[in-house]
Amino acid sequence: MFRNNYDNDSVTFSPQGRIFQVEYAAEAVKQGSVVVGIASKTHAVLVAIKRNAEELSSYQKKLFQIDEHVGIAIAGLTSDARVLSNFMKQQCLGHRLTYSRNMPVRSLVDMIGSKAQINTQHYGKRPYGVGLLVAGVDDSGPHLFEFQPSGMTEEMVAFAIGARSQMARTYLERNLDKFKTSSREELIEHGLRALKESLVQDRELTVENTSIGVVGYVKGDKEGGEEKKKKVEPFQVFDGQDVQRYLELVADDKKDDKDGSGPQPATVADEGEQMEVDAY
Amino acid sequence: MTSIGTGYDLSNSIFSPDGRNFQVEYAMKAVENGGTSIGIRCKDGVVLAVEKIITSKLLKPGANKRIATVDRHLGVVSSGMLPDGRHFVDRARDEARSWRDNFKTPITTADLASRMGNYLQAHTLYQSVRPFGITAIVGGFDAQEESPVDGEVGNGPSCGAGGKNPDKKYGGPFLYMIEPSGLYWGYYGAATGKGRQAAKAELEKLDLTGEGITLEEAVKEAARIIYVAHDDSKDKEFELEMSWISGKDGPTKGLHQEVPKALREEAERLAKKSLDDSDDEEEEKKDGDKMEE
Amino acid sequence: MAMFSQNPLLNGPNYSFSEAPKFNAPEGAREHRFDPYTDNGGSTLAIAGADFTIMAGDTRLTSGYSINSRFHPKVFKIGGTTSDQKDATLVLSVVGFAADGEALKERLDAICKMYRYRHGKPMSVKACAQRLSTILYQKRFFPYYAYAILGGLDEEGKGAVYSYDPVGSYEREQCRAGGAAASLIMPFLDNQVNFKNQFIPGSGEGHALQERERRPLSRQEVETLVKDAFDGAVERHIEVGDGLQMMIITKEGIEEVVLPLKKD
Amino acid sequence: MDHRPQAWGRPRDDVYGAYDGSYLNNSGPRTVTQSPVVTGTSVIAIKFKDGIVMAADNLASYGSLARFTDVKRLRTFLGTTVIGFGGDVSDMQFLDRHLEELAVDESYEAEPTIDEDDQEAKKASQLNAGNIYRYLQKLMYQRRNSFDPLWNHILVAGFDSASKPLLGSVDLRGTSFTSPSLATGFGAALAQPIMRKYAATEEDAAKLTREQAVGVIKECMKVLFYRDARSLDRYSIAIVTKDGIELKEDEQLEKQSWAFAERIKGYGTQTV
Repeated sequence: MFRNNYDNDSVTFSPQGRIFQVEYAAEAVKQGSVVVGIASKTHAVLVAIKRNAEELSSYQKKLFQIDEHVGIAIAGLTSDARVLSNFMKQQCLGHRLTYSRNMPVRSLVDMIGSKAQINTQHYGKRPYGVGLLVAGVDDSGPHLFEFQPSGMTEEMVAFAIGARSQMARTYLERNLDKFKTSSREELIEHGLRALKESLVQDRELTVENTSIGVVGYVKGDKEGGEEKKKKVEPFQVFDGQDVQRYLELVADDKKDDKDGSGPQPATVADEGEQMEVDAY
Repeated sequence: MTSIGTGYDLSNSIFSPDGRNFQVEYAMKAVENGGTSIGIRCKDGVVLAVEKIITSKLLKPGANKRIATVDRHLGVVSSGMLPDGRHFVDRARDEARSWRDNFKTPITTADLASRMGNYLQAHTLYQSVRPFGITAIVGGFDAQEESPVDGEVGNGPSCGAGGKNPDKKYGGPFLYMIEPSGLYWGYYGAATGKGRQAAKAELEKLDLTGEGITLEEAVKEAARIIYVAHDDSKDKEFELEMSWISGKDGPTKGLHQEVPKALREEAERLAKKSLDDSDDEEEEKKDGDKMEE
Repeated sequence: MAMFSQNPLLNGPNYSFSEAPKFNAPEGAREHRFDPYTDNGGSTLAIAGADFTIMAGDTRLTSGYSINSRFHPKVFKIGGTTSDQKDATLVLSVVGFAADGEALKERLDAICKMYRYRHGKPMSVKACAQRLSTILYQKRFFPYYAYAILGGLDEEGKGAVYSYDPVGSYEREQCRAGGAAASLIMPFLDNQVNFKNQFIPGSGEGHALQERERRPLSRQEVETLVKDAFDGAVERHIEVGDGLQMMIITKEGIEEVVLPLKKD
Repeated sequence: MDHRPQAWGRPRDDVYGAYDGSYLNNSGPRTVTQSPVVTGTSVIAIKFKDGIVMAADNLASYGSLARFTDVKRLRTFLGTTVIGFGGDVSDMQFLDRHLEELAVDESYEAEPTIDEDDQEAKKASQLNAGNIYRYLQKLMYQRRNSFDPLWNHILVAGFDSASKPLLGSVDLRGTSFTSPSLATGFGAALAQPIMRKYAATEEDAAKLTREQAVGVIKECMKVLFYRDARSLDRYSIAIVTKDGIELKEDEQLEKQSWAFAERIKGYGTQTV
């Protein structure tokens, strides 16, 4: 087989100007189970499929709170995600302590972007093997960002990463126009529907394997009279029985899928159940 | 390619027998795959523009800026690997800040270009790093008037930092382009990325060195050039992002700012119109005077 | 040699600057040392009840004879999930040097928040009390000049008050007053909360006198005691006044009340 | 006499003593500011219904010497916040430089937000007076913790995250507090009682008109000029409202009356 000489480290360009190690790291993201994020004018939600290593084992954690106004969803190497998440937590805490405000989500994401980029330019380092969806609110509103191992960070209206996430993205693209004005519940519903698209056949969303994270603004608190400031609904993760009522929203099966999700995708190459991926 | 298989292209800072550093050349390949960026230096300011290929419909429109502010009067745009571009900007901001710390005055465009040229060059010297996969265009407007140093105290001569010749003109618009090798030149019109050939051809048609064009004209030209350089057969849709810098008495008051929405839309409208017109012409002529690639 | 000098005083015995008294000679010491501390006055008070705790403090901030601010709270909710402290279960009061007090509050709050994040439950008063002592003692040689009182409900739901000195010595108490008017309020509390020097009338003479039976006070009684204590302190201490801030901790949550005090 | 060329033009050791180079000595403990050198006196400020008025005179004193008479002690931040400095002038310049850096950082984030032309949202995402007040408190407290204080007493005026007027004070020890009216230095004793007559509480301050507030501040500046020996009759005044900042840096105290001076007895050459 042709031996690729240019893929041994992240400091070597291929003749085409590519860096294979970074591209391989991006593959690790696709090994993780799918996560979906959507942002509206008032909220940002993350939904995720949790895997369990075997029937009787517990389910992996996919959503993490960073600070009261930010949460992340991960796909890829959990341990790399933990490093990033701890870093983000520190940054948010420091920012709140010095400025007494929510750290702007974009600055936060830029920081991990820069951190990840360094790993792609120095010998002896490797790129992070994890992709993130970062959802948060700050003084300028709700935001959703995607973070890639290359250090690329982009603000999205909605996005999905992880195994078979293309199907979810297709769903999101089809419903793109609706998100901006969606309510909190509608946003979660869209998220779950997108998630459903990515499921392998015969798999269902259950209270065991579904996680939902929400952050946003609460409708005007009238306590302070002419209180103009929007109040933040802190990032919160719902698991287990707490997701039941949301699952019921999308339990209506295919028949009610009025947008016509098109032909059900055939089973695609499996989700690559590697132990180290998305597992503790 | 001749370089492949020779073994001289497998790591940075290695010369081939004919004196080339292949890794730097490969880095330039990464640049050539990126969206087109251009910069125009006109008589009263600088315009930067970039073609942002929309890689996904799910991207939030207008949210992901590619032109960055480095100091109040300095802007940077780059083509190539986006994360490397961010690194470049971070470093440039550090340089601008430390210059302010040391000299109590904003860094000039030339000095920033020099510092950043050195930084990129340093990344071609060692096997432990790789060159930057970007070519960056740095635009700035160096202040022409004296600025107070440190909120001057006292009734001393109001001559600012001093050391300036009253007859000489200082400051003005400047434009530089820095390549992965660390090489940089000053430009009147600079272009890099995918559509650089077409963009360069268009830039050369403008009168930038003589009488010069106005900032507003430059904005419109920049938009048109990005539209011309865009290859709709290969690429999907794109978003145009533009920024400008004028002097103290110009529209941006010496600051690097995004081109206002209204002006950008007007420039885009004119760009599209001129494209349509030239398409019509081409159909008439039939023989088509295509840009040599 | 001194003939070159224009100064007539220098004629005669030569006056050499090298022998001149040095600026930093002991007797000429004029070094202006920075004092990192100041006392911002004010008073705090905490009383534990059977199933509640009341923490209180005045809201005046002074330096010397000046009133800096008439509303500067000294009593803080601690360790809620979010910065608005909506679900907090603990209350900290600090008095002394205000900047240190605030720094201490923020340290403890951050620690409680991390604890909640890691363990998924709020810190108990007992654990938090121990932790606060450690924080204070860690700065034993550059102390937080703040008298802290921590209040909450213990594992059995009883009111708990922990009081501290600036370097971390602490104990759990039924009640405690801190700050400028502590010496005015404390004896009053001894008498009114712990019924010190209260005897059953006619129970005897001298040693035969029987102490009045101690019983837990109701929330109403305690609130009245707090108000009376501060009204008294305001009357007799110039650094106390302007507003009375009270936090009432019950199993339902924390209730905050601000009442006016004399502003003179 | 020492005829060596290196001694030319130097004060003679035998007359003036050997040169004391001890200040160049860099062994021994590092020394930091132990006292302020060139100083500015009071800064005063009062809230009114749509904002805050702040003022400080233009004098920087070197001890009792009126050293610099056109020093601007009110500085603006991002066109939304006014910061007034009392105390050491070089530390003020340090802080001003520091805030300038912070403002440049803010100019990086020119990102539009939810709607591309939602300027309100962009403004909201920039550092406001509340954030700056907090930031300065942290900075001053950190410096006092390292026994290297910035010898200033600072007033911050602007709007907080809830868009309410904010007036805060931070001193060299990091003590910070807010109040409807504030004054540093002598102002705390001379101006604060006058200001409190008009704005004892937040409610009172919310009833003051802009003209009334400016009037009170001018009155206070006059009293300070009468009674504070380290003050000047040229001053700067800033008015912060939601619409921005109006900063005038070369005002002259008007309608001074020194008639009262004649009634002061027991000083100088006066004999009766």
